Amino acid sequence: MQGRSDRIRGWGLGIWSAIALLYLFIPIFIVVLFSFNDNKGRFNFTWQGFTLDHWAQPFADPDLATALKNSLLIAAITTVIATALGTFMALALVRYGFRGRGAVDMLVFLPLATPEVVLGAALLALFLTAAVSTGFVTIVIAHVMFTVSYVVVTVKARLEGMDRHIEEAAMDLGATEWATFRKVTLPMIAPGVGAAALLASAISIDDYVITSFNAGQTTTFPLFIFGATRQGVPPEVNVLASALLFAVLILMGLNVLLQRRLARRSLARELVDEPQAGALVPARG
Amino acid sequence: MAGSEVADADIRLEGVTKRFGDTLAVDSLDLAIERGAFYALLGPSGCGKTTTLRMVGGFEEPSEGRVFLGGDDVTERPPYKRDVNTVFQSYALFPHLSVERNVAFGLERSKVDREEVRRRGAEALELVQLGGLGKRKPAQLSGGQQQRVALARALVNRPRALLLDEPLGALDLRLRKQLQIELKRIQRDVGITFVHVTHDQEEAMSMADTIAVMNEGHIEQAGSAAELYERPRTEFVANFLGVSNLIDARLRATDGALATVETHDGATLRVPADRIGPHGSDAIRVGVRPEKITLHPANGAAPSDGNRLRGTVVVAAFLGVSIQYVIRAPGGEELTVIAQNLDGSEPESLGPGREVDLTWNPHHTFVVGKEPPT
Amino acid sequence: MAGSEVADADIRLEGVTKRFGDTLAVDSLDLAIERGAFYALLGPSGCGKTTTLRMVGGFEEPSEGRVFLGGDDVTERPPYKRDVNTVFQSYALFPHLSVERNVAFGLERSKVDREEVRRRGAEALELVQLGGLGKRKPAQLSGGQQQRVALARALVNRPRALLLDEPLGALDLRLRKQLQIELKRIQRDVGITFVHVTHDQEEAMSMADTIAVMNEGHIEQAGSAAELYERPRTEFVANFLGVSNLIDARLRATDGALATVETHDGATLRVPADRIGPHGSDAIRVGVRPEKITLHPANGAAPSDGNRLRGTVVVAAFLGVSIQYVIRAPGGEELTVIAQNLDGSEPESLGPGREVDLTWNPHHTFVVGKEPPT
Amino acid sequence: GGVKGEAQKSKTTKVAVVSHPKTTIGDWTFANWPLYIDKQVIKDFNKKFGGHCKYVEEINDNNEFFGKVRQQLQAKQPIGRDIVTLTDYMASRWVRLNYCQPLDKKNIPNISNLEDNLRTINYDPKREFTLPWQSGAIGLGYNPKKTGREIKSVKDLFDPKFKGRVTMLSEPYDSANTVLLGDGVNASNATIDQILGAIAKIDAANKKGQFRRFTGNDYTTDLAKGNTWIALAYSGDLVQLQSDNPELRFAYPEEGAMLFTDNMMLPTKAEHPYAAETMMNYVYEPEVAATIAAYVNYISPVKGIQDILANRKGGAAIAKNPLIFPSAAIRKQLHPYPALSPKDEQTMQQAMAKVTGA
Amino acid sequence: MLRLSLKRRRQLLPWLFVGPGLMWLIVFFAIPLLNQANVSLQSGDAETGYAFNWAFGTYTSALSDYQTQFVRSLGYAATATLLDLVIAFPLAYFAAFKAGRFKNLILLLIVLPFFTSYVLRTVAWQLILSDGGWVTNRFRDVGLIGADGRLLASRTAVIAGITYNFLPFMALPLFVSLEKIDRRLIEAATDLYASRAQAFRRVTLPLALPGIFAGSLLTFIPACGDFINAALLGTSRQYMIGNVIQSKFLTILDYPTAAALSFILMTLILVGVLVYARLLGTQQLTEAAF
Ligand SMILES: Nc1ncnc2c1ncn2[C@@H]1O[C@H](COP(=O)(O)OP(=O)(O)OP(=O)(O)O)[C@@H](O)[C@H]1O
Ligand SMILES: Nc1ncnc2c1ncn2[C@@H]1O[C@H](COP(=O)(O)OP(=O)(O)OP(=O)(O)O)[C@@H](O)[C@H]1O
Ligand SMILES: [Mg+2]
Ligand SMILES: [Mg+2]
Repeated sequence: MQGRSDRIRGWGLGIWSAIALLYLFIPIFIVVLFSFNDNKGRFNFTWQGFTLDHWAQPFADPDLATALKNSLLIAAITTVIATALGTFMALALVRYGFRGRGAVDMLVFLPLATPEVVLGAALLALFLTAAVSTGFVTIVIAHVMFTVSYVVVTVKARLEGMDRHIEEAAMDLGATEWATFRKVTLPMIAPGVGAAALLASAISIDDYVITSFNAGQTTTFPLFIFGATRQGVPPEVNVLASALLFAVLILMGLNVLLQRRLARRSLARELVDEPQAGALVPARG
Repeated sequence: MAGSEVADADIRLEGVTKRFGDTLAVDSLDLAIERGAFYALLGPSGCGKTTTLRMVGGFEEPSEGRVFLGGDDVTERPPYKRDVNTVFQSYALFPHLSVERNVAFGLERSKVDREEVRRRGAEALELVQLGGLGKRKPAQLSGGQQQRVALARALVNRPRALLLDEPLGALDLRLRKQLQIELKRIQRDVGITFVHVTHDQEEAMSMADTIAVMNEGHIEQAGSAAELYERPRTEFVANFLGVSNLIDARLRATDGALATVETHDGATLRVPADRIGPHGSDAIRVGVRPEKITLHPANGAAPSDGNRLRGTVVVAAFLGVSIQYVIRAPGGEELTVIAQNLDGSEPESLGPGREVDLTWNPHHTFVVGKEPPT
Repeated sequence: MAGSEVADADIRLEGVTKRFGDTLAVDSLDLAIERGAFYALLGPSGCGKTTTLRMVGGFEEPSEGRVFLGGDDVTERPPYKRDVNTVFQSYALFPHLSVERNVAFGLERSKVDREEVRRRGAEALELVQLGGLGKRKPAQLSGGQQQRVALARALVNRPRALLLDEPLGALDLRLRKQLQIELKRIQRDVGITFVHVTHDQEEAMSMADTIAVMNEGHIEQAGSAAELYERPRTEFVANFLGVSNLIDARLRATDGALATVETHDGATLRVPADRIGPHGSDAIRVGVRPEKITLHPANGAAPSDGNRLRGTVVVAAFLGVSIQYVIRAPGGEELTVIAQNLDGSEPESLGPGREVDLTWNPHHTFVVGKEPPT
Repeated sequence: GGVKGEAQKSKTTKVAVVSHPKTTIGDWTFANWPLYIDKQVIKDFNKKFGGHCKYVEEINDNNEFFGKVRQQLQAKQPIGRDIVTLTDYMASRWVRLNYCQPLDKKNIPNISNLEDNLRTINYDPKREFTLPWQSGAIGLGYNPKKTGREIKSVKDLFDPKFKGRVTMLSEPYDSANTVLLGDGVNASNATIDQILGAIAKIDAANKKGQFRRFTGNDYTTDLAKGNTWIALAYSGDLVQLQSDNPELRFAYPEEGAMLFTDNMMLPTKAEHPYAAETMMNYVYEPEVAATIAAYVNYISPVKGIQDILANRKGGAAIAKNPLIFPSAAIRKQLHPYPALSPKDEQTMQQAMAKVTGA
Repeated sequence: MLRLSLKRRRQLLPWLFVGPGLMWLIVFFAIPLLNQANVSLQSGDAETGYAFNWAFGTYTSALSDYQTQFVRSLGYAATATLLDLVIAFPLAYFAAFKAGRFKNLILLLIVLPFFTSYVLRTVAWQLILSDGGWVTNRFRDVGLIGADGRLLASRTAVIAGITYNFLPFMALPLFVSLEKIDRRLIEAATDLYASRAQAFRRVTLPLALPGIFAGSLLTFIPACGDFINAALLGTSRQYMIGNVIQSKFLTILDYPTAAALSFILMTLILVGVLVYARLLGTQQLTEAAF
């Protein structure tokens, strides 16, 4: 039953959504656009003309290359550690009713409810007190600390939707606890773990605040950009940021295609994983 | 209580109790199941059936008591060290593995060689008539097919016993009936002990050799379907297994094989004397199954050598295969009578409002102790 | 097809068709439901029952055809402008509102004054026997209680008709039976038209005044339970409603009230001649319900004035209230026979493997057209 | 071990007997500000002297960097950097707190190329601990198209016509002292009270909305985009900005300008003093210094590079640029920071923080 | 491990699983916070260091000196949260109920901006909002700002930046909670004579509350502590408490004040969250949020 007023309302909603999405994308257009700017000096904020030069040599500035490499490496290490720690925590929190679970839950929740300046400052204060020199390692420590909660939350959601009889069935069929985890639990929560890993790496790659406190001599991509804002952000930054964006876009597109194929092949709708919307909560600065 | 006299018990529970916090889920239960039996645990929701089964499977540890499998005390063993397998109500198939790999899972764990895994897996799928579907993922199967995969996955390990927790509970009526027959066939073919948990009495009766009726964590009565149906020993069993017409009564006299009881509204009925046995003489209720009763128009020709009660028809409902009457007795009870639908419609003389006589053979009368109303 | 002859139809569908893309969910369906009737739409999954109901409720717009409520064409009206209410299969209770507020929802929308909302809400809850639970949230109720809240929430508005979409589908057997009785009682008490969608034939038979059997978007046959059960007109109805024994046959002769047919394996059976009617003379199947058949040990004393077939017992299963036999006929069909459990066990003479005679009254024979196997 | 011991002793006796004997260069670390060197210099150095120089652009702010390493310095631990480059007032603090060690001048013969006016400085009169890296003037960057006139005076920063179009530096050493110069006070000898007065003046103007923002060196974007018309600015930045925005200009205020110098220092316990001193010596070679100056566009402390640049391909413009090579007259008008006591410095910082809101 | 009884093993296993992650959180989250508590009570100066001496005065002076920034932070964060709610709700509603097969595409588009750097996006806003830019000129044309008014370096820019940067944090939880709503509930409401608007107000909105709550938290909390937007899009007159903490900590090296400010901020946020939860009637804090 669609009345006329309903249709008008539907249109209004659609237009509002389109505007909201546009709002989200305006800066992205700018970022991408200025990766093609043929700027003359060190600054890149006046449109001077089109060039592909920067795309040809995205790593012209070795420091930018180092910064990006650091970011990727830190993200990779962070993701592995945080995903491992977080997955096991989620497992215990969902699967076992143990004493102190409430407290652990709270400790997982608190970092999410604490502004990053506070996290970063507190951690740095600790490093200063303990006379630990900050750098690559401390960045990883910090990143793991505040991504692990996101991992726990994401994996927990997945686990809670999983029938625990399936794990019992595995044990019943002769699988030890470890074999059960490896052969059954892990493959089943894999989409959740994957989403959590994606989330952790996205947050890690994009983090400025906490990193700025704990970076020491190490420069990451966001730190480089922030530093560069004082001197003029080189167009290579735009190139790399745009490239990252396109890579993600392509990966997601492939994923969607793959899922379509799977969906078409399977008779049942269940195979198409529900969009892990909760898991896509983006990174914060 | 329940058949603990069985000598070569394959599965034995001794004084098993399970508490969850304050809840007493299973209450010092004894149980023995013969090798090769089809054993049904029947009881209402929450009576502890699943908990009992899970203790046999090793998923819960008894708070007290011991569990034996084939004579060995397995109380402390984890599930993967017990040679029983469970078919879960939700099937618990591994969604990421193909049907084949699901079925092979147990064998792979016990290091059976690759070729044999393949062979036995195929055999098991054949057994449950899923020969061609090995490559599919569980999500691509219908409920009934999933159920059969779960069965094959358990059977392929040739366990000492198969534990089935309401394996048909999630299926619709039609499919349920079909799989009941199939399950029974498979059990006969493979000869493995089946312990089947259900709250559907018809299912238990049509499948099991022995039925144990559970209530509030203990077993009320165990025996064959006919035994339980024809001679329930407690009010709970009488009501849980089929429909019973129960009337308060007290013992008047015993002569020979038959005893005479007087109902609370003064009618006299006769019951086999040996069925009075364990109950006192005062607080008893006599019962009769609805299909054992024959209805006659009041004051018409009714056989004189049986129990007889007078009543008024309240409802006559057409159920297809049978017609169900509800009769109000003078004492206020509503008695149910079921007559086979032999003629396509109920006779006018037995329509609502009519006075009728109910008669039945005294041998079909049973006796249960009176229980305080819950 | 279905009862379009009803004059003062309360709900009327005329040539209603509904397509979803390529799927033809409902196929030019005509339907008329009398005021105050308990009308059941019965059919297998996917036959279009829900879609039909949703078009009456206003949640879907027909692709073609018109919907009338009490004579008014409501085809274009949104749900909130139709005075029918729906009880959804999943109950669709508002989880954030208390039971009371759920029930009051409809009245509040139609600006009934506060005091009356309270009074009528309380009344409705009383009616479904949930007097004390008004303050609870839906999540704190059992499935059966939720179902009753959904009912109260719809009833309280005193709609022209109540549309119930498998309202008992999610409940277990015991609760389902109990609520069937309750629903029937409530319908009698309030006198509102009920349109009840179900795929459970027993449920339809025990509750409805009129049953419409749907298949693939159209109505196969509509009528009272007894009519449909005793004289199904299509093979689909014969099989969907209860168990039928069907045998291929061809017409031989008609003399008077009875016609003679010859089964494909040569036996001769008689059927009421008027039932041959619409079907051709060749491709027919004759049928008989399992409870209409009486079993006799082979060559024993069997009445001679009826239909008779010979067969071998394959299975004899104790079902409590009855005993079910499966008999293999010479032509290869497996015929089902149900005998009331009058004696507590099946007679030895009818055990598996025995030869038996099956007899029944020719008047219980029905005829359906032969359908190509699906 | 011996080396460090001597360094320690030299401190206590206040006699600069330092010896950092020649060693291999090895892997060592140079901490500097971003975009403050032509990286080719590092490559050439590595090629010429061997070893590997880890060049980190980690100093974005003197205080921030100090906060990062203070704990270790206090505990007399090595901080993992062999050269750090810090601005005068911070360099002064390091000298005062013994956080850096004397340089072995024998390893830095090129020190003779140091411009005369930088040979002595109040906190390190004999340049025992510090060696200038680059200097810069704090002056007026502006867009004449917007202002409509030439900007010459510090007072122009306070011209109500430019309300909301002016950015002010948030570092009080830079901003308060420039304001003092504008008021005719010799900022190099300013007292804390005078400075607080200048801060009060800034505060008053800020409250009226005169200043668009307080900035570090991030005023450039606004100036280039035309968001602001006048900025209190660093000379080197303007040279850079002009390449994209040729209309921008830099003026040394007629009342005089503050001169800051960033100084190379050898942190105490630095593990590669010889490498560090070799580098210091290297960048004092006029050819090398010319390369650096051409890249960073600040005022080089090394003598004789103007001619080198004038003869280099593409260097002529640079050699003529008064922002990089101020005339002698202008040089006279450039004032170093005042020497403040730690307490006064904190008072000043806190007063300014109140104004800037952070 | 094998010889442990079933029961013992079941007690031990969870701690084995939780252990490493828990240790990480304790050592690098809980202990630093405790350490901050200690630092906040120290006094001294940047050059010579700080020592613990129960300096509660730091708290009072921090509160009185930076009251403006606290109020501003909460105000900006609350405004941005509200704006995000207004912008994101229709978007999430559209994605959940109307988008059909474009649902996943819209979700993707909501998330995508987050794969370019946060700082870079904010820098892009600097360009977009610059004084001579198209946007500013249009605002001038329409008369929303005066002839020599500006967008950049103003409160508007900072709030817009925060709103922009945290929009997906609002949109995604909203989407999740809206999508969870059983459509039959809305049908049931219309069946019970509720018009579309009434069905929305009485059924959809209340059922989306957990999403509104979660989205608000995910937006409000980081927004409160944010300093990048104020630093890049604002002036010192828009500085938020995050800027103060950052500069106290990194530039002025006044650790005790920074620590005290951190704690005051956390307290304010916690109180705010509790009050908000109360207002929305959400019982399970952590559960509702995630
Ligand atoms: N893990 C548990 N924690 C607390 N109580 C439990 C747990 N498992 C079962 N119970 C309680 O123990 C009792 C028996 O439960 P059980 O699952 O064995 O019943 P059941 O007979 O299988 O019922 P159903 O037919 O509903 O499955 C119930 O009261 C149940 O609430
Ligand atoms: N919204 C829809 N879009 C596409 N196809 C639909 C839609 N709703 C129903 N159908 C199709 O229409 C046909 C009839 O569906 P309907 O839901 O009416 O069946 P039903 O008789 O209620 O079945 P069930 O007993 O399973 O509820 C089915 O083939 C179904 O797949
Ligand atoms: Mg159970
Ligand atoms: Mg349906």
